[in-house]
Order: sequence, then C-alpha cells, then structure tokens
Amino acid sequence: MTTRKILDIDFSRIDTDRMRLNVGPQHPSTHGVLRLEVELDGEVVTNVIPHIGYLHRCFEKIAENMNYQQVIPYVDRMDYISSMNNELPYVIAVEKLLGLKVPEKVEYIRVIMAELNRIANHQIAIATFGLDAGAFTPFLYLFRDREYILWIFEKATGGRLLFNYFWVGGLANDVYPTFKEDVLNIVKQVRKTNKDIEELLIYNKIFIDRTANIGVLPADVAINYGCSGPMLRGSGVPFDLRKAEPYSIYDRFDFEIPVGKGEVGTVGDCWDRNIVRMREIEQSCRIIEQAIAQMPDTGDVQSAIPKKVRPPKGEVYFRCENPKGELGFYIISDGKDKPYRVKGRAPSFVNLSVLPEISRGYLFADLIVILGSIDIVLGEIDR
Amino acid sequence: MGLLDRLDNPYETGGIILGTLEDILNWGRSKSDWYLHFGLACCAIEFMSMNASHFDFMRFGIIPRATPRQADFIMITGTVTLKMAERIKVLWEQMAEPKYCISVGSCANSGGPYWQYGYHVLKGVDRIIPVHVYVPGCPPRPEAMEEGMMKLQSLIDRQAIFRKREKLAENENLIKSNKM
Amino acid sequence: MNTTEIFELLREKFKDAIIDLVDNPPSDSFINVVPEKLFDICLELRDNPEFDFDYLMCLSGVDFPTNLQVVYHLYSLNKKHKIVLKVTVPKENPKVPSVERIWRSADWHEREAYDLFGIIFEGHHNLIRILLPYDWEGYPLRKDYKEPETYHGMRVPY
Amino acid sequence: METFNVFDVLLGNNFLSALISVVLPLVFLVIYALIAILGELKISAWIQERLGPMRTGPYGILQPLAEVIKLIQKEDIVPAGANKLLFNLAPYIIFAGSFAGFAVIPFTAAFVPAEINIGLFYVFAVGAFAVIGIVMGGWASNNKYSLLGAMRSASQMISYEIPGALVILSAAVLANTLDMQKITSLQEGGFWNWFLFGGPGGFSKIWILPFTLLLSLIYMIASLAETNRTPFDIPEGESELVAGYHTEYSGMKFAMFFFAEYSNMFIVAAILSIVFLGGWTSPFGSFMSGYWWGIFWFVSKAMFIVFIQIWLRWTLPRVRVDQLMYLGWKILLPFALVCFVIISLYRIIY
Repeated sequence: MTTRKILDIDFSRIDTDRMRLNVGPQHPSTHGVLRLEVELDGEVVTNVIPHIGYLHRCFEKIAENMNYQQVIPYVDRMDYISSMNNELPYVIAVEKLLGLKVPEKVEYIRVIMAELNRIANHQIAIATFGLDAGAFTPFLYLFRDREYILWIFEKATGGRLLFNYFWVGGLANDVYPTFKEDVLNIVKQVRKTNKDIEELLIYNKIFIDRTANIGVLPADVAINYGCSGPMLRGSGVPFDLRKAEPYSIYDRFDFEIPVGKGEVGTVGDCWDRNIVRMREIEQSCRIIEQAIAQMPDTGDVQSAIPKKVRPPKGEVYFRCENPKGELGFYIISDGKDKPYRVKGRAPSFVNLSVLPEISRGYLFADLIVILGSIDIVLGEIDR
Repeated sequence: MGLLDRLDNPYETGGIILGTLEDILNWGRSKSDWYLHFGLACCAIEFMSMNASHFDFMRFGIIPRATPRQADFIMITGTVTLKMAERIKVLWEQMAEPKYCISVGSCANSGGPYWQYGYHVLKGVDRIIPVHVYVPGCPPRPEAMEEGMMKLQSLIDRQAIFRKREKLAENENLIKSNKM
Repeated sequence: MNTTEIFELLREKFKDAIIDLVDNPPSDSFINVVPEKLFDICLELRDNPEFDFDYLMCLSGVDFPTNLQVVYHLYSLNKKHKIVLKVTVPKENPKVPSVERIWRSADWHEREAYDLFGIIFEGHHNLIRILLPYDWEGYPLRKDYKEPETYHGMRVPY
Repeated sequence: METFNVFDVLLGNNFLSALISVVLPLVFLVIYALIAILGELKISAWIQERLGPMRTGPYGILQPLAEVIKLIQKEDIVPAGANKLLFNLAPYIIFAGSFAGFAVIPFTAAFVPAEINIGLFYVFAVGAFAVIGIVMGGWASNNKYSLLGAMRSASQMISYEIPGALVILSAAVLANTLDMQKITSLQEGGFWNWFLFGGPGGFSKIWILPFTLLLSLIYMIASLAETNRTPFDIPEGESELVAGYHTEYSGMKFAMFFFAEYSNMFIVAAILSIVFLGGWTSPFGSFMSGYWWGIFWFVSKAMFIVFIQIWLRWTLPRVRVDQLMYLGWKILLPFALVCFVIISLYRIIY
C-alpha cells in the first residue's frame, strides 16, 4: 500500500457546487462527433458550450479546386442523411448562374426524390429522438421503412445513401419503368408506420412527459438565432421556403405547413418540434402523390445538360428547404470552370448554435432530448 | 481447424488439449464481439441501418456498448479528422485487450474523396491505430460491412494463443496473403 | 421592397457610408458599404419597420486577390424581401464590426469566418476558432494557404 | 403440503447438506442468467422484427456461453485514477448482495436453502447491499459518468425500497408471517387463494381484492426501479450516462455487474411470485401439484415475470430522474400506505 499523502487543501478556493462534464465526441447520443462541455449544478445544466469541428472535411476548400459538376458528390456528403435535398439547391444555384432551364420531367423527378429523402430524413430524426428518450423499438420500425425508400433510390440511382443523381441541367439517368408504382407503395407503407409510431412513441405518456415543456424555444429567439426548418416551425412560425419563395415546381402542389401549436405543452418545446417532423412526412406524401399524378411519362432527362459548365462572372445565393432547415449555397463565379468560392449555409450549423440558449436550467437528461430534437448532422455543421 | 486437423500434428500446435482449448477460447471471442457505439460520418448511417431489422448485425452476436472499456472492437465509420484523431487514439487505448479495429469506408482507409485538398483530414486511420480489417466503399453497403465482420471473425478464429512464436508469425503471414 | 429602394433609403440616411449598388442579372444585386458604419446600418435595417430584416441568412467571408470581403445575406420574414450587403477590408489587419449583437446567428458565422479567413470581428464576445483545433496555424480558405506537413506528429498530406 | 429441506432429511443437518444447499442455487443462478441473457437478446429481436443471434449454435442458443468465454479472456483494467481497493471490491459486493437473497427463496416445498422465519425481511435487508456496491463502484471509478450514475442509482433504489417494503409489509400482515415457506403454503389450493386475489379466506376477501391487485402492481413497478430496468434504467441510461456506474469496468468485473443485474431481476420476480402468485403452489388446486411440480410452478411464474420485465424494457421510453422520484414518493408511496392501512383494518375486523 502506498503511504497516504497529507493533502494541504485550501478549501475556500475549491469550487464545490459546479461540475464540468465532457459529453462527446464519443458519446452515444451526440449524433456523431459533437462535443458538449456541460456545466452541471447537481443534475441541472447551468451552461453548455458546444465544440464542433471534429468532422471538418474542408468542403469549401475542396469546392474551390473542383469543377462545378465535381462538387456535387461533396455536396452529397455534407448532410449525408438527405443527400438529394443537398444537391437540389446546389444544382439550381449553378443553373441560375448559367441561366439554364431544365425539362419538365426532371423537375418532377427532382421533387419526388427530394420529398422521398425528406421522409427518410425525418424518419431518422424521429427514430434517433426516440432513442435519446430511451425507446429503442420505434427506432427499428422507422429504419425498416427507411430501408424501403433506400431501395427505390438504389434502383433509380445506384446508390443507397450518397447519390450524385441531380446534375447541373438534368439527372444522371432516367428513372426505371415501375418507379411510380414503387413510390406509391412506399407512401402507403410510410403512412401505416406513422400510425404505429404515433401509438408507440408520440402519444406515449412517458414520452410526452419527457419532451413536453422541455427546451422551449420562443419564436423571436428562434428568428434572431436564424433557426429554420422544423426548429422554426415548431416555435409556431409558419415559414417554409417551399411556400414562401417556391423554387423548382413547388408552386404546383397543394400542401400545408405544419406548425407547433403546443398541444401537450408549450409552443416550441421538443414535442412540438418532433410532431412537426411527423406531420411533414404526411405533407411530403401528399406532394409525392400529386407529383406522381402530374409527372410526364416521356422526356429526355439529359437534354439540357451542358457540355461544359462555365458560368459567367457573377454570384448567387440560393436556398432550399432542406429537411433540417434552410440550406443555402453562396457561389461566386469568376468565369472559369471552377467556382471561386462556395459557401454552404448549413441549417444544422445555425440551429445548433441555439442549444446553449434553450438548454439552460433543464436537467442533464433533458439536454440529451433537446439535442435530439434539434436534429443535427455533423457533416453539415462542420462541412 | 477442428480437432482432426490438430490430431495430425499434435505436438507442434500445442497438443490436443491445448489446441481444443484454444479453439474454444477463439470461438468465444469470435462469436461474441461487442463493438464500441461510435459513429463518425456518412458510413455511420449505413452502420445504423446495419443494426436495424433488415441487416440485423446482432445475428453475429454483436452488441453495442457505449463505453470503450467493454468493447471488443471499434468500427471507424467515416472520415477521421486531425481534431478527432487524438480522441480515437485515446479511445483505442481505453479498450481492453484483446481488441480489434475495422476501418469502414474509403475515408477511414485512405482519406477517400478528401485525400487531395482535405487539409484537416487524416489520410487513413491506420496512421494512428492498427487496423485489422479494411472495408472499402463510400459508403460501403451493409453487406460489405457484414463481410468485413465475417473476415474479422475468421481472423480471430485462427489466432494462436498457446503456439510458438514462429508458428504465430507464419500464421500471420498466411492471413496477410489471404490464403486462409 | 427591392434592393434599389432599400439602397435609396439607406443612402438618404447614411450618405457616404453606402458606397454603391451593383446590379447585373442573373447575379444577385448587392450593396457595398464601408466597414466603419456597418453596425449602425445593420441596426437600422433590423429595427426600422420599413426594412424589418429580422433574419440573417448567411454570413460568408471571401478572399479576393487584393482584399477580403464579408457578405451578409439578410431576409425579412414578415416583408419577404432580401438584400445583400458587402464590406471590403484589406488583407492586413482585416477588422469588421461584429453584428452578433444584432442577429445572434452571426455568432458562429463570424467565428467561422475568423477561423477560415482570419477576419477579425470587433465586439464579438468569444472570437476563437470554431471548426479547426485551437492551436491550428493559418487560415485555410485564403487562396495562398499551404497545408501543414504535420500536425501533432501526424502527417497531413496524403 | 409439508415443508422441509430435502437435503437435511437425506443427509442430516450437517455441513454437507448446507454446502449442497448453497451450491444448488448458485448453479441455478448461472444457468438462469445464461437463459435470461439469451432471452433478452431473442425477445428484443422478436419485438423488433429481427432474428437476434443466429450463428452461435443452433438459433444462437450458445450466445451467452460465448460471451462468458470472451469476458473471461478480456483484459482487466483498473483506471489510473481509480481507488483500487474499492474498485475491485464493488462488483463482488453487488454480486454477493444479490446472491445472498437466494438463501431464503423456497424453490419447492421440499427445498429452501435456509429456512428462517424472517425470510421476507432478510431478502429486503440483503437486497440493499447492492446500493453499497454501486456507490462504491461509481465513486471508485473516478469517472464523472460513473459517479452520476451511482448517485442516481442509490437515490432511486433507496426511494423505491420504501413502497416495495410497504407492499411486503401489507402481505406480511395479511399472511401473519414473514416466513417465505409459510406464506407460500398459505396460498395452496388454487389460484383464487393467491394473495394477488386477496389470499385465502372466505367471501369477505372481496373487500381487499382491489387493494391486493394494486399492491402487486406497485411492487412490480417498484421492483423495476430497484433492478434498474427500463423505464427506470436511469443509472445506466445509455443515451445520457454512457453506461452509468459500470462505465469503467471491463472483463469479468463487468460480467459480475451483468450477473448481479439478472440475479436481482430473478430475486424480485421470485418475491413477487411467492408473495402474490403462490410460489410453488399449483394454480389448479391439487392438480399438477407435488414437490417436483413445485419447482416447475415456481420457476415458470418467476420467469414469466422476468419476461414481462424484458418486454417492458424494449417497449417503453425512459423516464427522467425527477419524474422517477415523483412517481416513487408521490404516487406509489401514498397508494401503498392506503393499501397497507386498509389491509390492516381488514385483518383486525376479520
């Protein structure tokens, strides 16, 4: 046995009431490699300092060294859960710089793919949110459904997760013959599982207790922090870029903007943010059904693809409604075939910055739930 | 490598009893692998679907553990950045022996699409920790990850515990040349 | 309100602080302003009910051969109009007033611009590196950046 | 049915019979733990539309065995900053605490390892041992997650011991004894004599029937909390506190925690089945009753409750720590008290 050291401690200098806890980068519920420095008073969170950058993959530097088309795979890898939605603002931004108009069929396929991917994304978001609250089984039910959506992507594009499907001016290839039936079947299946999840998770008493009145984000704070997507809508602001400034062909569809109403708690709590995602799945189903009905059967999806993408000098900021919020690309062209500067305005990056504001004063267990309700993807935050 | 193989050459391989014991110990380690619950990037999403019902990683007897102390192998699923690299090294050192590492995806193998201009990306996780199995792909399909897992299991099955050092080296050479 | 109207109104109030309006479609039109007056202009843009720019969409740094630029994309959720502001600063000692106190979303955006371009935002409460490690050297998104050979003993190039 | 210890009768009341009485439950515990671990894996898989372990023996039935073999081989790490003595001692204290509970569990009318007349009290007393082990392990690990987990666990287990104890007290009042064998014997003669349905007695037990049902429910909830199972698995809640108090443990020491958890599950299930479901008695009167049938009935009742615990774990989300305390102190405790008072009144009147 070692001899016991006599410690000479000046007790007045010891700060005894706060504990600093390091959550992450390896922690089961930081959704990747986020690191949170949490200051705890007992179990109550007094301060949170997010440390990001553990997945900084130098997207913007690489984009400056690549052709306009070559950037698309890297755009995929920003928000790897909803790659189709990432590609959409980028290709539209470049098309805008070029002054291109894409064929009708391309627009419809883009919308269908983007909405399918939105469903897949929200399914992961709800699943991992349930996992953060301790419910493991709904996670697997949602992942089972997501798998069916991935099968469609795989058949159409060849990739399961990262597609490189939307090209500047068109698509990589046309969809396969039974695409429409497959998509309609998926929509049916998604609706069926949504019902199960509502019973199993959303309206579960324990789940409501865990998430209602937790992490309340008032609308003015949300706007000032630049929150977007379900974060903003969960706070009761009916702002959706698909309605506010319809891009692509979103003005042709009839759908609603679900907002948080504080059904079981306060407006803008975690439950509201989650239910917004839940209802957006339904709205996406509606859009998909309408798009399938209107989609022209014939048409060359590659007819408008330019041989060489060399936009004139200029700059454009284009934003789309990503499942996580407003994804914008700010592209500066200096007339060469490589972009001079590409800045991605990632929704998760901005949404995460509000975390310290909404998690102070809640318990440590709530912090995990609040983080889950923001629905972050580190690839997009760190880029 | 059942009992019969050992009967041919009982003394060099440690005898029937030791050989069988070795088989049992290896069997335990290869059939019960707990992985460290740890995701980095895109591949982690495919890894999540692998845990889900369609691919069901648990068929191999694999259970997620949140703490490195109880994990048997670590799956590096995604891009390792320089900021993260030191943490991965710490995690690896925290794991209890015997431990294994599977590097999943191009990024973890070699830097993947970020190899050229990625000033903040570590070009291959094998620069900091030893890797037992590489799974290529960007991201690899879940089937590929399962194949990687089976490769790891067969590697564990052939590990030598009691045999002499020369045998061990020979064995490793064989594994390297992929003949086993 | 379109950019021209906003430009006229701002010109009336801030005179020379508003340099010019650049408008050549299909590019977005933008307004160049001087860095010294940026904070006041932004405050006016947010608080004047005619403008009501309550939402900072994006804040990006750009490295041009001779100088650095900070680009502000503003949006109004109520009025549904948008505007682009640009400030140009020299490469040596690039100082821009922070708008973090006007839009909190600028907090992380400004830290990122500092991290990758080395633009110093005066008045920011916590201007430290955000994406790269705290002991990283250099500003990677500058065009003349050379990636380091090693970092903490790990080789960086392939 | 007459109750006795079969080994005392066969071998006389000597050291050998005592040794056998200790070893048999240990063997049973190991076999049970292996089955329960497999059950946990397989039941969770069935709930989640998966297969579960499939490649270790036919249908993966050897999976727990493989895990034990692996855990034996794992390196045993003691973290640098840990208090070595306490760190090493903690898992064994926890395991000893939960295993000591087996001493008074009557497996059948003919076998109880140690027949003492305060059996119920004893089980509760040694059950509290686990708290000491958990706090020791959590504190000695020198890890903040472990410490948080241990503190949560201690507060949770102590709070839930009170409603649990009140339930047992009510049952003791009703049975007029603390001896497990006597309690079981009282419930002989069919399932309507179980304490779940008011215990033996005439038509008058209709008055306390709702309260005994309520009591068993309270005990079920309290036992979930005491064994740290979902929805009360806050101490090791994976999404918050990496693995709770055993974050720093590896290899066999972790296996000890693992075993202790499953053994605790069985202890609470056994108490519930003895006190409320008639232990080894047959639910159909004299049909299928006997010493051998006793083992069957007791084990299957206890295993059914273990199954319910596993089932709940994979279905429900986790509650928060303050909600857990609220449930324990403000809901379960008053209800248990009311039931206790009413049952006492009933005992006085009839």
